[in-house]
Amino acid sequence: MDFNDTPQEAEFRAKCRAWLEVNAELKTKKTNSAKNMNIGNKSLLEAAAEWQKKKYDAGWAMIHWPKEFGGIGATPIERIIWAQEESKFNVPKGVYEIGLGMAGPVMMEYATDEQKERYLPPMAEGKEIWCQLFSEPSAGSDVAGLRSKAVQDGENWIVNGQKVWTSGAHFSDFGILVVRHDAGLEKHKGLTFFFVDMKSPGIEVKPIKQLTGGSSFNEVYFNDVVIPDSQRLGEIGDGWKVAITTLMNERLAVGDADGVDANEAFELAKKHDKDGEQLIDNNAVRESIADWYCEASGLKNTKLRTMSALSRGDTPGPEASITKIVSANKLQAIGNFGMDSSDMSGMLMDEKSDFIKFQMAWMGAAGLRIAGGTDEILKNIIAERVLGLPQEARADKGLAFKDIPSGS
Amino acid sequence: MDFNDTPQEAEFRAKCRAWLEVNAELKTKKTNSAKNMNIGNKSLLEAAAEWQKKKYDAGWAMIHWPKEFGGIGATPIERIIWAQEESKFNVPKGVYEIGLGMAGPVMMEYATDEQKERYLPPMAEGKEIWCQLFSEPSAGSDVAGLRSKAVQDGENWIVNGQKVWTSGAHFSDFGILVVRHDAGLEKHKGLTFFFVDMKSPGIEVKPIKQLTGGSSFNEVYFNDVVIPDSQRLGEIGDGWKVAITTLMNERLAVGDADGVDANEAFELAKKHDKDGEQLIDNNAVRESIADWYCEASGLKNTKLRTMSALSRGDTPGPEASITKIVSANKLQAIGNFGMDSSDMSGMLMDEKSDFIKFQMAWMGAAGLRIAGGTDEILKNIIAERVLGLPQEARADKGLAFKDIPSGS
Amino acid sequence: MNLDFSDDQKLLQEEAKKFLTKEDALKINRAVMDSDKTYDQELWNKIVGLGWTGIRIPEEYQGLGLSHLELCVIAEELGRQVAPVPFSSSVYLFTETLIEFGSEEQKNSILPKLVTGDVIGTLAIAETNSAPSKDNISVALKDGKLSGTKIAVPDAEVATHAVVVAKNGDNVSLCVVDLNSDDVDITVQRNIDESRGYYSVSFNGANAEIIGDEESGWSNLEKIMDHAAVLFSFEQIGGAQASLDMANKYAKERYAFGRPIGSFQSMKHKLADMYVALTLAKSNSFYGAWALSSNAAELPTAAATARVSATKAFQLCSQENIQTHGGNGFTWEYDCHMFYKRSKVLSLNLGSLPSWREKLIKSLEQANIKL
Amino acid sequence: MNLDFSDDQKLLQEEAKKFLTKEDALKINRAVMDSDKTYDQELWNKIVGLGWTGIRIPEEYQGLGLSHLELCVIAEELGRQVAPVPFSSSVYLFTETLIEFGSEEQKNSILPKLVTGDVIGTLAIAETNSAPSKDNISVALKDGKLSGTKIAVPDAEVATHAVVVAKNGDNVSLCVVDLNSDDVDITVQRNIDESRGYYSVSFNGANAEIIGDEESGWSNLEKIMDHAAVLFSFEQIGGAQASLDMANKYAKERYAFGRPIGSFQSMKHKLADMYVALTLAKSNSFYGAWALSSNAAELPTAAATARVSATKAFQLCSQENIQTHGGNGFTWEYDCHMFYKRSKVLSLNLGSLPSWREKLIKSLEQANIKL
Repeated sequence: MDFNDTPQEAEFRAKCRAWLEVNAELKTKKTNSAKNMNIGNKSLLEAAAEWQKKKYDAGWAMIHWPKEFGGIGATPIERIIWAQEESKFNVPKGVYEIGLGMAGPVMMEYATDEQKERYLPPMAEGKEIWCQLFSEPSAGSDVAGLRSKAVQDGENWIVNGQKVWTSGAHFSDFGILVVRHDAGLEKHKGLTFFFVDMKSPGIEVKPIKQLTGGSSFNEVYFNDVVIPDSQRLGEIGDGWKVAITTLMNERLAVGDADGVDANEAFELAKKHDKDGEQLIDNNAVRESIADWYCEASGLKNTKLRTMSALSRGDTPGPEASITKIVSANKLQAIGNFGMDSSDMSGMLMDEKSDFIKFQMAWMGAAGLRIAGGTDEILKNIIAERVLGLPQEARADKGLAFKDIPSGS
Repeated sequence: MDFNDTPQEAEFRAKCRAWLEVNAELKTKKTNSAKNMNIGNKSLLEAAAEWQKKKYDAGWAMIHWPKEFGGIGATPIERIIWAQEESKFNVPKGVYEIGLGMAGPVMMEYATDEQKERYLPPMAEGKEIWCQLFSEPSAGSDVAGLRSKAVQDGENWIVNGQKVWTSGAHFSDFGILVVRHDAGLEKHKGLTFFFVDMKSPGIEVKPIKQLTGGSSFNEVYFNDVVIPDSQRLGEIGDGWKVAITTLMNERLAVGDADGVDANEAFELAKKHDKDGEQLIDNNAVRESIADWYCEASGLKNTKLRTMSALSRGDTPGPEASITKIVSANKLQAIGNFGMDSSDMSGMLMDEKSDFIKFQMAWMGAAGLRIAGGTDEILKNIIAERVLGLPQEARADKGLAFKDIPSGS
Repeated sequence: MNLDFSDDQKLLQEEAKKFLTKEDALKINRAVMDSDKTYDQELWNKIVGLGWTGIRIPEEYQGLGLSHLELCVIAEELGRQVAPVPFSSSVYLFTETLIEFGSEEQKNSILPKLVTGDVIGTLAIAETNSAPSKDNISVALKDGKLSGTKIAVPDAEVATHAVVVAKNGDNVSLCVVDLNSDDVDITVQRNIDESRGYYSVSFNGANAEIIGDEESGWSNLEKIMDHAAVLFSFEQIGGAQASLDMANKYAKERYAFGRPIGSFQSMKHKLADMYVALTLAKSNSFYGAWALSSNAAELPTAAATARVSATKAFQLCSQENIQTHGGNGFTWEYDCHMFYKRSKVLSLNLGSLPSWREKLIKSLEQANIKL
Repeated sequence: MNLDFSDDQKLLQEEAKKFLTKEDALKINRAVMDSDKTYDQELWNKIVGLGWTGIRIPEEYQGLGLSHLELCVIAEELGRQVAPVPFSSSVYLFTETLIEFGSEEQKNSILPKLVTGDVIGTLAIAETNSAPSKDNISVALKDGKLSGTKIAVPDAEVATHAVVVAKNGDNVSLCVVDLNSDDVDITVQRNIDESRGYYSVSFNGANAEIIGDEESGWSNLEKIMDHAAVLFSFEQIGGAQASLDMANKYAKERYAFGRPIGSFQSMKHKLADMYVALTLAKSNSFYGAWALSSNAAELPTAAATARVSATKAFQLCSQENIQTHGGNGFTWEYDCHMFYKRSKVLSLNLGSLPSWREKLIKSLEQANIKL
């Protein structure tokens, strides 16, 4: 066991680091990188585009892609090393991740050679932004229960319906989309996958106002939107097969909950007093922080074990599936702790106080426990795919989609 | 709102009290009433029989029964008042409760007049002890999945099979019994209910050794046991209907977990030090005790609300169903707390120490979370019967019992 | 034995529920959240018109002369519908202080105006982001003049008066201040619940009149906090019940995988856990109501017990109501967030959950109460 | 980057697993529980024969001269099969003390005998039912003679020697004592796990020899506890894994309501929770193993982190394994109770969960480590 890179890994890390040091600014304690997309926050879009282009020009944009699309064919462990190093620098985030992380792999696997040539380089360069259009008002945990319809019309498809929870739809150029082409088939068999120009007539994007008051997501309405059959990815009826890869990517990508963690709770407790006593001298606080620390450390070391497997060239185990369950619930608890720590004034949201990040955590965590797979769905996945427990009998099994009970 | 008895209630309470004071000894702090049945503990059996007879002779044995069987036709609130007063005295427990609480009501409802005359007075008097024979090795949470067979043979039935978790089987004179008379019918429809003489040839009783090392329960084997059809309770095929009343009685009867509670944790914390500090000065301990106290107080006041409803003559709500879930889990947590409190020596079982009751709690709680309905079954009951949530589709619905998947 | 409300009290509760449902208090609350307002004037006027602000005020001061029990059932209904009115500040905190500790003159001059709505009150305690204690009060009363700044004062903008906890020489005293005075500056403070208003209030030599024994300010405050804890706990169980009801309804109506999500065992057990927490809290709140209305010696313990379990129940129920609603639960459009935010504000308004657990244990240490 | 064991270490683990499975250690443990014995002599002899007691002992003392990592994988397998042998006392506690702090002479005279099994050791710390601390040690060492009583000493009956934590004037010192001496009385103490032996050990002027610097006894003990915490954590994750595996198997095989109980969502989520706790604990134990084997400055933090999460994981998994088994889980006949009891004994043997949470926070305060 050791925490050091192999010589090759160390060499690669040094290369990443060298380029980053020239082209970006190291994070400091005071740096607050702009993490969240805000509607119309043009400066973030511009900054992100600029950074993406810089990386692309130097070959760092999508290092695991083949050379012809702008990559360097990097190994999984090299991807991680790059990500680790990049994350130490203050660079814009939140614009390209979904497109590159989800649309990228699908296009790479299902698009024609001409389409790859046309779409992948601008995607990597940051010229064109992509979004993902899966969830619907009646299809959340049960994504395959989606109802948006595509009807074939010669060389085209006419799409009607509504998508929700689409990050970045309002500034995206393209989207990947799964819709139902035949409600007379079984649920998973009647789906087909496309990519679509987000500027197409009939597409309307509306922001969703969240519990927090902010709007990071959108509803996207499709009214007789025309999509050429050439933009179909996979065969007619293969939509679920194409989508499932993307969803697994999403569940991995959501990963760790951003925000306060055991360290921040510890810092607050050392700094803050309550009832005349330093919070850190309160055993109940000490016990909670100890437990959060163990969870955070457990997640970190689980990632290192996954990396170790990648480093050896092995396929990592399913351990990663636990990250979001643990971190989102921990975030909610720590948020609560921070607010309770300032007692009668714990509801006051002062941008300059130590407490605001705990309040944001408490609000955000309520959404994180749902986004990208609810606690309940993720536990089902662990139980069924990792532990091999039997699935429940499906109420929708063998039924045509239109005959599945929907309560409406 | 008030905690006082109505004048009638107060008068009845005084009557109970007066008789008890003459005939029994008030509990003191040091009294440890013999609560658990032990195999061959003759003195408990004798003491219990003596006390039961005393109560019977004075009309206190089964006060809610009609006069003809030894009762006084008491109201529900009078029953509670009697039980409250009796519980303040040091009297033997653990021998008659199941028979009187479960066999009694069934016999009262389903037996013939002659049978009632024959069996109920000796049951109330304590001359004959009754037990309950429902659970089977393959039928625990799913009691109706039981497999013991009864085959009709003229005026008799021949019973074969095995029952488990039968308290007091080894000293009981009679038992109530549900068995399957037709495995070709649906699960709930093929059951029939009997009472049986426990001294019948072919009945064999074996104690079950528990996690604790003790044996409060038995396995009961039936080998060609003959039961006269006249001992059938209810129609052939009505076994489930008869059993379900009894089961609900059991779930109410199990009720509160005996053993250490918030008070005992509080006393230990005030008395004990750890790391040189009084445990009660540790905020983590204070917070835990506060939460346990709130749970215990919540259960107590829930009972008082139920009593208030009874006192008004109303039917109480379903609140009682929560008692066992909350108290068994609390018991396990408090047991753990007590053992952790003595740190490196927390495993030592010294009968004279303050810790032994916490160790017994920790062991016993593991069983209490299962006995009389697991946590999981009880939560289902709350969800379905109290909150009205829909049942799951039953995998065994509409199937003949013999065709239900059983994994074997 | 009767740990329940009387038929008259239940009737009052039923009427309150009907009134608030007819007014659609939840919708009014949403409108307040979407505006710059922190309460709804019209709903408040109607509540005053119904006499609710005078429930506990004796008839000689033009109140209804009823007991705390009537206040409890009203509180539960206000909590159920997240009503955006300064009721808790004015009635549970300010009016209770006046009734308990006001001089005859103070009662005469203020109580009738609380009934008519001409006076709305609040209570100003906190000054820092630590839990208030005898030792960290620095707002000072000297020669009848008050100076210093309070923070997180609820409803200070709509309130005409405040009871202020002040340092008075070596003592901590309670005093009443007219908030409309020129010597008082009130600034809104952003908070997590857009339908509630919290303010910093600066006193620049404002006139203040001591209420109650000037040496017993802190212990009088503690008594008021015990009263308020019971009343708040009813608002909290009302909110918890509403959250559970919402989750229950949604779990029955929302389908996934071809069946109502409420038929999935994890949802059943989630809702059962909510029901258990709520039932314990409700029973403890009933006990608190009894202790409050009968002025029992157990009040400090009963109040803290009600408070701790009601805080836990409302936080759990409102949080898991969001989770039950999935993505919809995280939107502004669904009502779930109103309960989530209100649950936290109600829990902090009187001091945090850890603070009340501590009060509970202290009361047990002092009273030697057994279950 | 390699937070994993080497192929050789994994091979050793595989062999240990095969050996203990072939011996049927779990069945041997049951036999010990059903008897008056507190360990199994034959299994212990075979373990000694395999050289496991000498894994960490340098070759110059006839040991295998391997690292802590080899000990970790053995510990995991012993935990998985609840092996009834004095391995933890003799190897993780006694041998570690000798290796870390023994003089050349002490090493020469004792280490080779630990390899051959002629010496079996243990560690005697506790004297009261409070957590041991520098200040509550009263067993006294004076002029090379030891007097006083230790309690809850594991494996004292089979052990030939003990390291004893003793008051030595103003210092706390560690010393080695021959337990077969006439001046030592050993009395069995009943404990919750019938397959483990705990004893009170009275010293009546027994000869004792100081080990390590006589002024550093307490800090040396703390170092040994950190070592042992990592090794115990591997026993604990082994036991947790076995408990989860049992529950998983039963949930697939046991039918109720016409379907395997493992198809019910509440069972799935219960097992998923166990898996999550175990995975976190396992990863933290790997981290602890790295810190131990590389003698890293982070050891106190890494050891406490491994210990806290492994204790929680084993307690949860063994407890919910019983619950998964329903009534059967509460019987003596099923194996569940062996893991439940062992989980608690392993957690208490080195000091309770609250004590280790406290050690973790203290280490964070001292080291200023960040995640």
